[in-house]
Amino acid sequence: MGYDLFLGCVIPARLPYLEVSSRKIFEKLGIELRDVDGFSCCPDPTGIELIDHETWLTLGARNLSLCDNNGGVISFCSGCVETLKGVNYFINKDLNAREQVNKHLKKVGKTYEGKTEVKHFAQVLYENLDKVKKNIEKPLEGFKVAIHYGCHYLRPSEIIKWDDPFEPVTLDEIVKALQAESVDYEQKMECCGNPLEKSDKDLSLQMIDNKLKAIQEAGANCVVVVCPACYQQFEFNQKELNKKNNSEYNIPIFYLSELIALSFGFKPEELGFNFHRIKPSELFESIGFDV
Amino acid sequence: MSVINYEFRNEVLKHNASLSYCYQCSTCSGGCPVALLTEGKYNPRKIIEEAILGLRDKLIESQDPNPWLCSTCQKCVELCPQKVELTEIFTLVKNLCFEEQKFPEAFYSQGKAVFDNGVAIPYSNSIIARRKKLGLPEIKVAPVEEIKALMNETNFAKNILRGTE
Amino acid sequence: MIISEENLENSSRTALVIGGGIAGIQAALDLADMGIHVDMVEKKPCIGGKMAQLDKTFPTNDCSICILAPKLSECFRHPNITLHSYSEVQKVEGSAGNFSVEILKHARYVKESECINCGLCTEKCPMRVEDEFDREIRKRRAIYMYYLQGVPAVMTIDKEKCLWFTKNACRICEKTCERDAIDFEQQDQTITLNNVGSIVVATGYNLVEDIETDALNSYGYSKFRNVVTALEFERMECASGPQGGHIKRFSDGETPRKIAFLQCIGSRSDRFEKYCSSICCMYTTKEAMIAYEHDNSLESYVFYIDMRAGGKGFQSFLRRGASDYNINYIKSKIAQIDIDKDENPIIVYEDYEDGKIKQIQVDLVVLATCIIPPDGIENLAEILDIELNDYNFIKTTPFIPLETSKNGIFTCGCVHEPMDIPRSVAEASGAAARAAEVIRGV
Amino acid sequence: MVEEEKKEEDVRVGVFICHCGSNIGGLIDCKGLAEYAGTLHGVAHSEDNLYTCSETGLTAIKTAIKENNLNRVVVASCTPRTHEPLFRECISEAGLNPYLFNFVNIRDQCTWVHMKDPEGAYAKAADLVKMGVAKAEKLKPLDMIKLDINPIGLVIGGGVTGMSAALNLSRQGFKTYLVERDDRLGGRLNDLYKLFPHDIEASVLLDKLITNLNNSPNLEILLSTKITNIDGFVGNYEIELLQNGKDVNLKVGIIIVAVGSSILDPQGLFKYDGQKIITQYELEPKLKNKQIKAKEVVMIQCAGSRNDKRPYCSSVCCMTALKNALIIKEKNPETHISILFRDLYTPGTEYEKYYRKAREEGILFIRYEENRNPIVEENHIRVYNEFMGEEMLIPYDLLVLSTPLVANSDNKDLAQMLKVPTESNNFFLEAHVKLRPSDFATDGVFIGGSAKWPVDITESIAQGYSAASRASTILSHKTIEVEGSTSNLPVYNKNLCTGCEICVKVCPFHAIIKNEDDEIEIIEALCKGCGVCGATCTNQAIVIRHFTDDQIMSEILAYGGK
Repeated sequence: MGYDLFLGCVIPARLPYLEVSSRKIFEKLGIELRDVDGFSCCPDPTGIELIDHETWLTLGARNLSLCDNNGGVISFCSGCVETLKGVNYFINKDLNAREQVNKHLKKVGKTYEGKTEVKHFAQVLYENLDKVKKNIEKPLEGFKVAIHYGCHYLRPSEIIKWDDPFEPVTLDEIVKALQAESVDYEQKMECCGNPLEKSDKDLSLQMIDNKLKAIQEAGANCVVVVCPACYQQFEFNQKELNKKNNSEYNIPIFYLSELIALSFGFKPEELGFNFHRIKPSELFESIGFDV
Repeated sequence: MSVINYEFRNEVLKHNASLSYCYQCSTCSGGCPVALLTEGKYNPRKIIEEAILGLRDKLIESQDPNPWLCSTCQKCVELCPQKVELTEIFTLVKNLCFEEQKFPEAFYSQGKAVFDNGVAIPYSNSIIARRKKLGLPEIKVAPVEEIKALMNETNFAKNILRGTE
Repeated sequence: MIISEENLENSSRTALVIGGGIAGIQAALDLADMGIHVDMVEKKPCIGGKMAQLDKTFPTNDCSICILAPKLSECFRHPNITLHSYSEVQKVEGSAGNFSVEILKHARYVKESECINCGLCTEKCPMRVEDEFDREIRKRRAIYMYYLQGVPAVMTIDKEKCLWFTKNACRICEKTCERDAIDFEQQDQTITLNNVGSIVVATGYNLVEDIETDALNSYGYSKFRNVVTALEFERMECASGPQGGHIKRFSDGETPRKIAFLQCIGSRSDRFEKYCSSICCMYTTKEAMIAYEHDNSLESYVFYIDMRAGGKGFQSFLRRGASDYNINYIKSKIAQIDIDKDENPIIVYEDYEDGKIKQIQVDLVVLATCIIPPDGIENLAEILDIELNDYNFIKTTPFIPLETSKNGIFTCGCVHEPMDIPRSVAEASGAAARAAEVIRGV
Repeated sequence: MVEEEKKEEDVRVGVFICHCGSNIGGLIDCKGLAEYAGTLHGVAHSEDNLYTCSETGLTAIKTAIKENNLNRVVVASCTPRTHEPLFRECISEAGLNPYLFNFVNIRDQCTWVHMKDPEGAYAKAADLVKMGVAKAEKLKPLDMIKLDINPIGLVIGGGVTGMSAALNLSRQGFKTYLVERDDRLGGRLNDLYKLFPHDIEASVLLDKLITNLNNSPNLEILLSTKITNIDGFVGNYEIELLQNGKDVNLKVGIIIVAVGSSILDPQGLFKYDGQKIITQYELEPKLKNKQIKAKEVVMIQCAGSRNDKRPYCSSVCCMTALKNALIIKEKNPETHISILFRDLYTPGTEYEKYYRKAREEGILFIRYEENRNPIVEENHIRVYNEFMGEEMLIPYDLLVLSTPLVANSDNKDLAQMLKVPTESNNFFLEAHVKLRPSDFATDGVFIGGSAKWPVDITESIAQGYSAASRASTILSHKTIEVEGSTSNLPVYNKNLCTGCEICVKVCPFHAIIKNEDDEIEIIEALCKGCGVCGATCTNQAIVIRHFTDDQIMSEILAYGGK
C-alpha cells in the first residue's frame, strides 16, 4: 500500500521546509510515500486551467498516467489535488474530452483512463486519525488555532467529494485531536485571495486583510493551512499589510503537517521553522510550549 | 446598446449546457466575496447573463465585468440553485480571452515557465542546497521536452509564445 | 341556512376522508351535508391541521383559528361525521363503491367521553416535552391538549415521554383527575369500516425542515438563534402562541425592528425541491404585515426570485404591503447569512437597481421554507394502492384533477400539489362531489 | 314554546366572557368582567373561558344551562360574523330556542380598537355586556322558515367549468340544465390549440367532455340560450331564458355561475396591429394551422395587466407563453424566442418544471421593470433589461402580447339578476375568499372558474366540481331551513302601511315587492335581515324581529337610562 507522492511546484521549489514535516509525519505513521519520476506542474487550477483548459487537462492526465494505481496518489497541495481530481472528473464525465486528451497523450506514448484515486494529504491523515492520536507525545495545549480550510480543499464538492463545502469538520477534528483549540472566526470559510494576486494585487491583499483581522479579533494565536498558496498568502503578506495599513499582524502560520509534527515531538530545528517569516518561537514562549 | 448574439450563446451552451438553466436569481453575486469587495464591479451573475445573451464583445473584448477577478473560490458553483457550472463557464470565457491575447501578464509568466521548465517554479541552486540541508530527497526533474511536445499539440505553445513575439 | 335532516334517499355507502386539516374538513362537511355518512381519520390528537397553526390568513388577514374553529366544531358535532382522531388508516381492501377499511386508533390513555379538558392533569404533570404544535418554541407536558382550541377537546398522554410508561412512576394525572378520565390500561383499537363507497385523501403536507435542514443550513438555521422558519414566526406572531403575540427574538428577547424574509428556501432548486412551493410569497407578505401591525416601526425586507401572486386580490395585497406596511421587496435570492457579535443577521445581496452588492444588518431572519409531501405518504400510498408523482406527492393528471390513479379514491389540497387555502377548500369540495358520484353510483 | 310561557321575572341569563386567547384576555380582566356581569339584573350565572368557542367552552355553556336552569345566554367575545351561528346551535343543543342568544362583541369593538387604552376598553366592554344582558332579557324565541327544495340544477355557461359542474351534478343523480349562449359547448377551449403542461390538444379534451355530457341521462343542454330573468330564492328559482328567439322557462333549486371570462381587446397595446403584433389567443389558431414562419419571436408578459388599470395577475399568461414558445421551438428549433417578463408565474410542481424546460430549450427570458415597458419599434423591441442594467434591442418579426383574461362586460347584468356582488375588476365576488371559494353570500347560487378569477383549465375543472358539491349539499335535501333571514325577519303590519314603497326601493336583496293585490309583500326566503326596511319605514309598519324597539330601547336605557 502507501501512496505515490505528487509534490507539485510550490512546496519543493519554494517552501521545502513544509515538505520536511509532511514527509516526517507520514514516515512516523508508517504510511509509505513513493516518489515518482517524470511529474510536471499539475498544472495550476488557478493559472493554466484558466487560460487553457485543454492543456491543463492534458498535462494533468499525463501526470496521473505515471501513477502505479497501488493506493493512488496524494499531494500536500490543495491546488494539485483539485487539478488531479478535476482531471478525473472531466475525463470520466466527458468521453469526448477523454478521447481528445488521449489523442494528445498518444503522441508521447502515454494514455490515461481516469482510474487513479487522488487524495489530499489531510484526507489521509483524517482517515488515520486514530494512528495520529497514538503518536502524540506533546499535546498542543495553548494553541488557539484559526483553521483556514481554503477553497480548493473543499470545492467544487462535485469534484473534491470530501468534506462539507460550507460546514467542514475534518481539519477541526484533526486540530482538536492534537489537543489544540480550534477558534471559530467570522471569515472562516472565506477565500484567502491568493489567486487574485495574478490579476489584482490590491484586491488580493484586501481579502487576506479581512481574514487576518477576523482571526485577530477572534483571539487566535496561530493559523493552520493545508495549501501552499494559502500558506504564502497568509505568511508573506502580513508585513506588507502592516506597512500599508499600520496594522500589527504577527500571526504564525503553520502547515497542518507542522502542527502534527510538533505534537509528535519533532523539534522546530529539524522541521525548518527558521525558514518561517513569522517565527513561531514567540508563540511557543508565550504559551509555555516546551519544544 | 447590446444585441443578442445567438452564435456565441450557442458556442457557450455547446461547451456547457448548464448555462441555460440560469434564472438570474443572484445567489451567485450575493455570495461572491469579490463582488462584495468590489461593490458589484465584479459580478458573476452578470457574466452569466452576458453568456446567456451571447454578448461576446462584453465578455471578451471589453471584459466587463473583468473575468480575471474571480478568485476561483467556487462558492457560486456550490450555491447555485440551478446547478449552473459557473466557474466552468468563466474558464471558457477566460480561455477565449487567452486566445485573443487579452489576459493578465502573470498568467503569461506562469504559462511560459511551465512551457520552458515543465514546472511553474524552476529550481534555483539555493533551493537545491536548502533541500539538501533539510534532508530532503533530490529533486526529480520534469521531462521538459515531453511537456513541450504536449503543449505544442494543444496549441498552448502557439498562444503563449504569440505574446512574446 | 341550516340543512334539514330530511335527506334525499341515499345509498348506504359511506365515505372515508383521510386527513383532518382544512381540506379534509371541507370535504367531510360537504359530503355530510349531502347526507352521506363520513368517517374522518386524523393522525394527530386533534383535527385542524396546519391552518390551526397559522396566526392569520392572506389576503384578508382573518384570524386563522377564528375562522377555522367553527368548522372544527361543525365537524365534531355533525350527525353524519364520525371523527377518528389520533388514528391512522392501516388497511384498505376492495374497490370503488365498496372499500373496506381498517383504522388503527391509538390509545390516548384518556377516556374521550369523560375528559372535559379542565387542565388539572396538565398542571400537575411533571414532564416537560418539546411542543410540536408550537414548533418547539415552548414546552408542553406529557399529558397535554394538542392545542388550545383543539377538537376533540380532550387530553392525550404522550406515551414516549410519560413517566408511567417510561419509568413506571408518577401517575399524578390519574390522581388529579376529578372525572376518572385517565385510563392507563387503554389499548390501541382496530376499527373496521365496511361499505365505504369512496375515499378522499387530504393528508396535507410537511415543511422541508421537518425532515431535513440541509436547505436551511447555509442560512444558519439552528446555528443562529435569530434565524427562524416561517411557521415558527407564525407561532411567534400568534396571540395564543408561545410568545403570547409579542414577537421576541430568541437571542435577547427584543422585539425585532428589521426583519428579512428569505424566499424559496428549499424550493425552485435543483439541489433540494425542484418545484415552487406556491404559497410562500403570499404568506411572507402576510407575516410582514402582521408584524408591522404589532409594531409600526418595523421595516421588512422580502428577498425573492419572482413574486408569485396570481390569486384573487393577491397583487393588491402585495401593493398594500409595499405602500402601507413598510415592506421592501427586493429581487435577489440570498446566498448565505452571517451574524455580527450581537447575533444580528447580516445579509449580502445584489441590488438590481444599481447593480451594487449591498449589505444590511437585520434583527431577525424568517425563512420561507417549502412544502414537501407529508411524512408517511409512501406507506399510505401503498395501503391505498395509489401512485405518487416524481416529487412524492399523490399523482394526479392535468385535466382530470382530484383523481388518484385508483378508481374511487380522490385527493385534494397540498398532498398532491402545493397550494393555498382557498384552492384547497375548493378542491376539497370538488373531491367530495366526485366521491358523491361514486357513492351515489348513478 | 316553553320560554314564551315564562314571565319576565323568570328570565335567567347566563353570561360567558371569552378571553379569546390573549386577544381579549391579554388586555382586559375577563375574570373581573364575568364577576361584574354576575351582579347585573337577570343574570343567574356568569363565567369566563379561555376560548368560549372551543369544544371545552361550548360544553361549559351547555353544562351551565342545565345546572343553572338558564333560559337566555350572552356570550361576550370576538364577533357575531363568524361565531353567532355556533353559539346558537350550542344553546339549541341544550334545549333552548337559538334566538334566546345574544352576542356581545368585546374583541373587535373593545380590545382591538382600543388596544392602547386597556381601562377604556374594559369600561366599554362592561357597558356592552350590561346592554347585552338587558337586551337578552327581552329576547323572544323565533322560528325558522322551512323551504322546499326543487332538486334540479342550473349551470350557466358551457365552458370547461360549467361542463364539469353539470356533468358531476347529473352523475350525482340530479336533473341538470346546462345553458350556453353560444351555439356550441366548450367556451375558450374552442379557441386553443394545445393545453399546458402536457401539451394535449384542446379538442381532445373538449370531445371527451362532450361525449361524457351526452352520455349523462339527467342532463339537458340548451345552446344559443340567454338568461333574461331570474326570480325566486334558494330551492325555488324561476328562470326565464331566450333560446333562438323563443322564450323558455325553467324551475330549478340552485344556480351555478360558470360564465368564464373574456379576452382583453388589445387595441392600442404595444402597437398591436393583428398582423405582426398579435395576442397569444390569436397565435393559437395560427399554431394549429402551422402558419408561423417567424424567425424572431418576442413575447411580452403582463401586456395590459398588473398596471393601475388592471392591477391583477391573470395567472395563466406565463404558462400560455411558455407553451406557445415551446410549440414554436418544437416545430422550428432555429427560431429565436425571447419572453419579456416581470415575475414569471409558474407555481407548483409541473409548472416550475415547464419553465425549466423552456430555458433548456433555449427560450430567452428578459426581465423588464414595471415602470419601463418595452418599446415597440419598426423592427425591434427596445427594452431595459434589468438583468443587464441596460437597454437592449431585440429584433422581431412576430411580437406576441400576453394579454390578461378580463371579466365579461355583462357580468354586472347577470350579477344583478342573481343579486350577487362583483369585485373591482368586475369578476364575481364569492362569499369569502378564504373559506367559501365556491359560494355566494346569496344562498343557492354558486361560482366556479374564470368568472370568479382567471384560472387555468385544470383548476377550472376542479372548481366546476367544487361548485357542484356545494350545490349538492342543498339539492340533496327535500327541505332546508333558512336561518339568516328568520332571526331579523321584519314583521309587516298592513294596517300601519301607508303604501309609500320606500321599503321596496331600499331593500338591497329585492325581498320586498308590491304584489298583484297592490300590497307590500316580504319574500322571507330572500330576506337577509339587514333591517334597512324597518329603519326606513315612516310609520313603523315594519318591525325587525330580534331587533324590536323594545329590545333596542332596553339596551339604550341600560347604558344611559335612569
